[in-house]
Amino acid sequence: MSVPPATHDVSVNPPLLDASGLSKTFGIIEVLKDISLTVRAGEVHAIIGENGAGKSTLMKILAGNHSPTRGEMKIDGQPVSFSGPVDAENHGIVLVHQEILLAPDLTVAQNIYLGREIGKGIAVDDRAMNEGAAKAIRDLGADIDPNAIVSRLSIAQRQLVQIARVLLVPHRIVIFDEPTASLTPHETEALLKVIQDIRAKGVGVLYISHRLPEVKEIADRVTVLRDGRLVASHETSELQPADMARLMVGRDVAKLYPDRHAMEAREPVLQVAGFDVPGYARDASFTLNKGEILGFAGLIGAGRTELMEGLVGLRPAKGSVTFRGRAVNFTDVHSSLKAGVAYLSEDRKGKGLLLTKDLRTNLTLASLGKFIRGLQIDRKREADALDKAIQDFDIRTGTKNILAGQLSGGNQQKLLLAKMMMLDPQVVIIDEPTRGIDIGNKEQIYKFIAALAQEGRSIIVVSSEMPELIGICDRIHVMREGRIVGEVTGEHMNENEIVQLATGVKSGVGEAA
Amino acid sequence: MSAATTEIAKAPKTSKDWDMAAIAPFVALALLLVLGYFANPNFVSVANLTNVITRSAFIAIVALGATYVISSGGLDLSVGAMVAFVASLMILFMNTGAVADPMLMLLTAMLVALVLGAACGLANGLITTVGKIEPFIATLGMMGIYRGLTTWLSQGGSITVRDRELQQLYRPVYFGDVFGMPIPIIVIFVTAAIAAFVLYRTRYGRHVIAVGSNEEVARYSGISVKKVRTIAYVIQGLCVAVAVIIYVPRLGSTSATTGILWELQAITAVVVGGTALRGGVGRVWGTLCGAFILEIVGNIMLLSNFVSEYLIGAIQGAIIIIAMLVQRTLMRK
Amino acid sequence: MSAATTEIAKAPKTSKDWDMAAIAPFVALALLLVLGYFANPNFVSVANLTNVITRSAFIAIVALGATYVISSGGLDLSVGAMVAFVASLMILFMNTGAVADPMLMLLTAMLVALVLGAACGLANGLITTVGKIEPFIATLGMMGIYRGLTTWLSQGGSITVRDRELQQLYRPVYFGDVFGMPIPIIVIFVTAAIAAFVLYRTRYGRHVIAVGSNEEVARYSGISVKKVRTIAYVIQGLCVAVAVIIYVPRLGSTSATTGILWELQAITAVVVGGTALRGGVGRVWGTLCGAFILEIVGNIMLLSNFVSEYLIGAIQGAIIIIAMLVQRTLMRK
Amino acid sequence: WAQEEKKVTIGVSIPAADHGWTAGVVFHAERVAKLLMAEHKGLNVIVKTSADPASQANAVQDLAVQGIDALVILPTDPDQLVSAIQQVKDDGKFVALVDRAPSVNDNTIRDLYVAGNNPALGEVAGKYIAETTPEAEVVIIRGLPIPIDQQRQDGFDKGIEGSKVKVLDRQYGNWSRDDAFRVMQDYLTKYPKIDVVWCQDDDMAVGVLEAIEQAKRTDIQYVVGGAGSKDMIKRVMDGDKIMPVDVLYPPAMVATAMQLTAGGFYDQVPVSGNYILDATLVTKDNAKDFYFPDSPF
Ligand SMILES: Nc1ncnc2c1ncn2[C@@H]1O[C@H](COP(=O)(O)OP(=O)(O)OP(=O)(O)O)[C@@H](O)[C@H]1O
Ligand SMILES: Nc1ncnc2c1ncn2[C@@H]1O[C@H](COP(=O)(O)OP(=O)(O)OP(=O)(O)O)[C@@H](O)[C@H]1O
Ligand SMILES: [Mg+2]
Ligand SMILES: [Mg+2]
Repeated sequence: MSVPPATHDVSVNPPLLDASGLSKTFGIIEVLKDISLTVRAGEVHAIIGENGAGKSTLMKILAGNHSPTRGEMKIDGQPVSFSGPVDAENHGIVLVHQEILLAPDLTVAQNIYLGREIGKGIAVDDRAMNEGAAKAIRDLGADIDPNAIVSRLSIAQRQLVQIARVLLVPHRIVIFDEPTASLTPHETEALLKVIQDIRAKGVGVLYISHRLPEVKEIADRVTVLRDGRLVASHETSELQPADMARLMVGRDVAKLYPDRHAMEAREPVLQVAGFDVPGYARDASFTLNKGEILGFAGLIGAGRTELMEGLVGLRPAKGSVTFRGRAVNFTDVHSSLKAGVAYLSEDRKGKGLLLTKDLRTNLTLASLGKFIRGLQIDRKREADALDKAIQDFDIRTGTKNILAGQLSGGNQQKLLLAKMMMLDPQVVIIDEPTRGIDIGNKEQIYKFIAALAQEGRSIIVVSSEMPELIGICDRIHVMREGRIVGEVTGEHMNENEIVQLATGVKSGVGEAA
Repeated sequence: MSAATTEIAKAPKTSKDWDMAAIAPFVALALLLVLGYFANPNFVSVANLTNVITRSAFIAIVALGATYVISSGGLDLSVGAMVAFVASLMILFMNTGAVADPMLMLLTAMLVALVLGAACGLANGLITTVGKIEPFIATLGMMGIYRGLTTWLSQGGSITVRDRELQQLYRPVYFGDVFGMPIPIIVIFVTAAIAAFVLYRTRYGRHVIAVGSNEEVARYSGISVKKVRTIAYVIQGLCVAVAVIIYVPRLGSTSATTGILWELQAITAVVVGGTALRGGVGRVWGTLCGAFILEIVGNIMLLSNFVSEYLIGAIQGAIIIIAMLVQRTLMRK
Repeated sequence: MSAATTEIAKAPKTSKDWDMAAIAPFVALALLLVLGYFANPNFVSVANLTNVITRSAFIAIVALGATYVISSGGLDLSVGAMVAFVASLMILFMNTGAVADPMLMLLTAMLVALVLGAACGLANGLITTVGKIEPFIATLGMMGIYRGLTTWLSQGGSITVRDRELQQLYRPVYFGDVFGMPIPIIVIFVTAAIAAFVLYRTRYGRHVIAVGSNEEVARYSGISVKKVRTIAYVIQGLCVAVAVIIYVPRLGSTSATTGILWELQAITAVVVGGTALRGGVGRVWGTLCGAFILEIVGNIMLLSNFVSEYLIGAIQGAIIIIAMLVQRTLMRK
Repeated sequence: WAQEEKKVTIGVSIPAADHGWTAGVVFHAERVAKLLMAEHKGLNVIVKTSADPASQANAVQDLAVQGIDALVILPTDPDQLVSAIQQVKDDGKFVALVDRAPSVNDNTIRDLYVAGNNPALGEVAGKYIAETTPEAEVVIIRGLPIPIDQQRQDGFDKGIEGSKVKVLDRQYGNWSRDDAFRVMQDYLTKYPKIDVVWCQDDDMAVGVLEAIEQAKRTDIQYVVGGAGSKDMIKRVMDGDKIMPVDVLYPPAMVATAMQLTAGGFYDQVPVSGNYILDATLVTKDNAKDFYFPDSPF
């Protein structure tokens, strides 16, 4: 990638923030244990760790969202304790949250200036704010209408708005909690440039990401958390991504992508022809074979999500769909699930899991029919199913009696996977399977996907991460502006080919292959 | 989506909190019983307590239905008017004398009430789900319709069971008892037990909670949100019908003013019982407790002679607010 | 060649949707005016329309306040009772004769009403925000309290302005006009203009929408959610006071039944006007439109000869539902 | 002397003060309760108000629990309270029924019946209008859709029977000043000529008069109210053209029933049977007999 590595030595710069002995307990669970950490001016300090390692919790403490159970923080050598996020902001510490925190009914500009509106007399100066917002977004290399209502934006766009909002606050330390999880390479690159710019101004940056090459590229220093403990902290130059992965997971992650057996006969399971999702996708045609993993690549807004949602009956759509030799028309999810086609949403929190309910309720929600004995739900069997799912999918949690929303992101994804697999579907459509997921978990999820294919199920993976598509898929369809513009297979399966198709530089190549 | 992500922050930190929320209404009830004793020792007499619980039957049973509607994320403001409407039609049916045998007539009339209740509930449900109108407004409109139709049926007057014999046969359904236990109390507890079973132990009940806590997640899990909500309204209608079935024998007559404000009382009972108005949580036994609390507050006020009758409404309002404050305080612990 | 360029193309679809939601109530109003003309040509006479708009003043002004409360994510069921309470106290104050000069007395009394309204709003606000009670229940309780106190103040009867001279001086505030424009209509539009300015153009208004849209986000943005909501209730209280100020000169008296069910009418006006009950959207002019629609529906019904007086309530309910359906259909286009 | 020692509890159940007339009822019940208790040392009078039939049924039960010897009840809706009253009666208590009678109104349900005369209230008004302005075009504002309102309407129709009085319209004003104002405004829009308004209640007359005054209409000759509120009686007394008469329906009837009931216990005069108070037509001549400036109504 194009961002140059840091050339100057920042380790001699004065520390802006000095945290020592930070611990945090929720109820009886100790999430952070004795963490000490320094952020220097002009330094990009990456924090990596598995899902649930406590990265976000640590960042929330530094930004005043949580108060630590133990430990202390110093800014410029002066001890501080924050009464809340606004207090931290006044000290110059700002946080880009992992979750999207925007008011859905307000416009982009209104959100960006929320709580610090520009005034003109007693009125607000919307013109000035629109201009400011447009500039802030342009600075991120994006193009979003400042007058657009946030609820109408895609997740990626919201993420950019959120970053723009935070960067407008006067800051000395900026914390990014997985800012790139839902961004495409293009946008990621623009963001990394912005980070280089702000660090050049002497701002300290704390950076969390599961994308280790990105970390290698941008960070001066890498700190690794595991199970709430700080296990290592090194100059980035001393580490390769593979070392980082090892430190995170505590074992070697030599091979991220599982081996795939070559497919024998091509037996079509799902045939889609001339499929339209009005407003999002036009004239989509493709075939999914038994035991195959089919990838869908494309830029954000290419309409992949909508195409899949249309296919399973979540959106109004029309076209011909043949499933296992029979023409089907899924008008609602119930019918597609029953037929054996399951869709896992990219929006885990909003559409995948009931965050305020426990794991058991979530696990069996889509497949309650299997747990009915007589008139009622057999809770014993539900509990057994949960035990089994925790085992099979390696869902890591201190206790089984927590709410789904209290699981870390990766574990939520595994729970969602487990929930849908309870239905024993023949076709599984997974949208962004590893968004925001650590490398260890990724490896496991890829293994599950491969195993599913091995069992003879057919998988569609929609992803914005090209390496993962290339790593696990047999074939990849590329979408652009609502259309399937090409297919890549075999030796054509490389990033260059996909990017060219996705951006329209090249069209139709490999379709015959 | 951002609404959902932030929800977690509000969620209880531990399961202990939930338990407190469940217990709080019962604590409030206990406190009220003590208060009642001091206001007037007659209060704790079996006769009085039986009276009070018996007459809380209407609100309690209607509120059981409201628990379903509310925990599925809906609201029904039409129930009071629906009581008047269904009761009027039931009496009119009895007055037709369509069935000769009184006993059979009574049973048929009850069936008619149940069918009517379910139909009214269905209408409410379809308007909010298929018509996609905010439940508050949709059911407010239906309230106007049911009440207007009742006024029209009664031609501005009241509708009374004409057949004395039938009325005498029917009376025990409200005034009678089984082994000393008044029938309405039995009906309350049987209805509540069924409601609790369906909500807590069946697939449909699980779906109600899922739809109420996050509609999208429910939809993506293959649950038909519209169907689940509509059925919740039908259940509400059936509960209204059950309330009507024990209401009619009590006064033997209805008018356009029957059941006025019962919707607000039912919703209050549900909320005082610990069910959140935003949906996703349903507490059947809490609702019962809430209904008892409401009735007992009125009863204490009547039995004690301290309060000017002009102020009863004010004190009642104050007690509800205090009860909710107590509940919140307990939950924060 | 950025990813964002493809998204822009779809953006316009977005703003159109919103415009329809804003326009829908006005379309409904226009349809109603046409309907009214066919029901009775007198309907469109200036005299009749002036009458109708003038008497919609109370609900319209109360509903403007409700727009704030609702778009900040709250609800206030106590406004009807609050009208009765504030009006009663205002008249009682006028009857004390504390100020000798009638004109000065009148102005002082108006000030008293505004202070009382604000105080009642503050009480509601604090109970829901600091007391953390669901607004539905908290304000239902307050409704009981305000109405109970009014009944007590009036000893069940009515409270009337005793000083004839004062009453005569005050009358024009309801019955008078400026260049042919009735004063209540002027008050409606001035209040609405202020309400629109504050909601759309000031920092506070922005915060109201943010709080209603997502409380958590507002909090992270350094907005005091409690303060914003409490102030919304105070604004509601002030609007109630303004309504009282033009209500009292009309009949010069109040009773415990003054303003009954106004809260439901105000909320209906707000929702018919396009404001969502879940909060985060506020449409000041839509609310006004909603209030006019409600009053006009009643007016048409009285002027036409088709509807039995028994059925008026039913038709009114049906029209509200149909209006909402029309609105939904328009918005989906 | 010995009789004065006798401990007696009288329960009085009346509607809540929801408009002027019921406020008058509450006022008189309270007033006489105090009077009677001062008069008889052993007497305890408990007055309870209720907003609707269901809660009044509850109130009656609650009074029974407190151990009453007699019940004086003015039911919100008699048919709906028959059962509750019957229970008290069946327990052998003395029952005095006031104002509103159920369809079955005999000794099986009550000992004493004191009532105004709802049909007569309508009839007197109707007769007056038929005699004074035989060809009048009348608009009517009704109360709430409950039976007593229906009785008054029927009485009115009987009163104008045979005359050329024409009823243009009847709409509900819910015994509320504000609603009556609204209905009257619309009547004025709808009918270019109205001779007489009958609104059967003095509370509603307040709203009607304001609406007429605002419209500056001169075609309306007069308004007939009802019940006899002090303000309207005063107008009649003062010879106000627009309010020439009022029809009496005194809220004090509850006081009469209470006094009769107490009398039964202490004066040993057997009381039972029907006491129907006339729906007297109040005119300028007799108005001062019915003017009580202290009443809230
Ligand atoms: N409010 C809470 N109550 C209880 N436990 C919590 C709470 N918030 C977080 N946790 C737990 O704390 C642990 C750390 O969570 P955190 O969100 O900090 O992880 P993370 O390192 O950011 O993971 P990810 O990479 O998935 O974002 C997890 O086990 C999580 O379940
Ligand atoms: N609720 C909505 N209303 C209107 N437009 C929407 C809505 N949700 C998403 N969009 C728009 O639809 C387009 C496609 O959405 P989306 O980003 O989900 O596509 P995608 O190809 O699945 O990309 P990715 O999943 O990588 O984000 C985007 O332009 C987005 O802004
Ligand atoms: Mg995290
Ligand atoms: Mg997508």
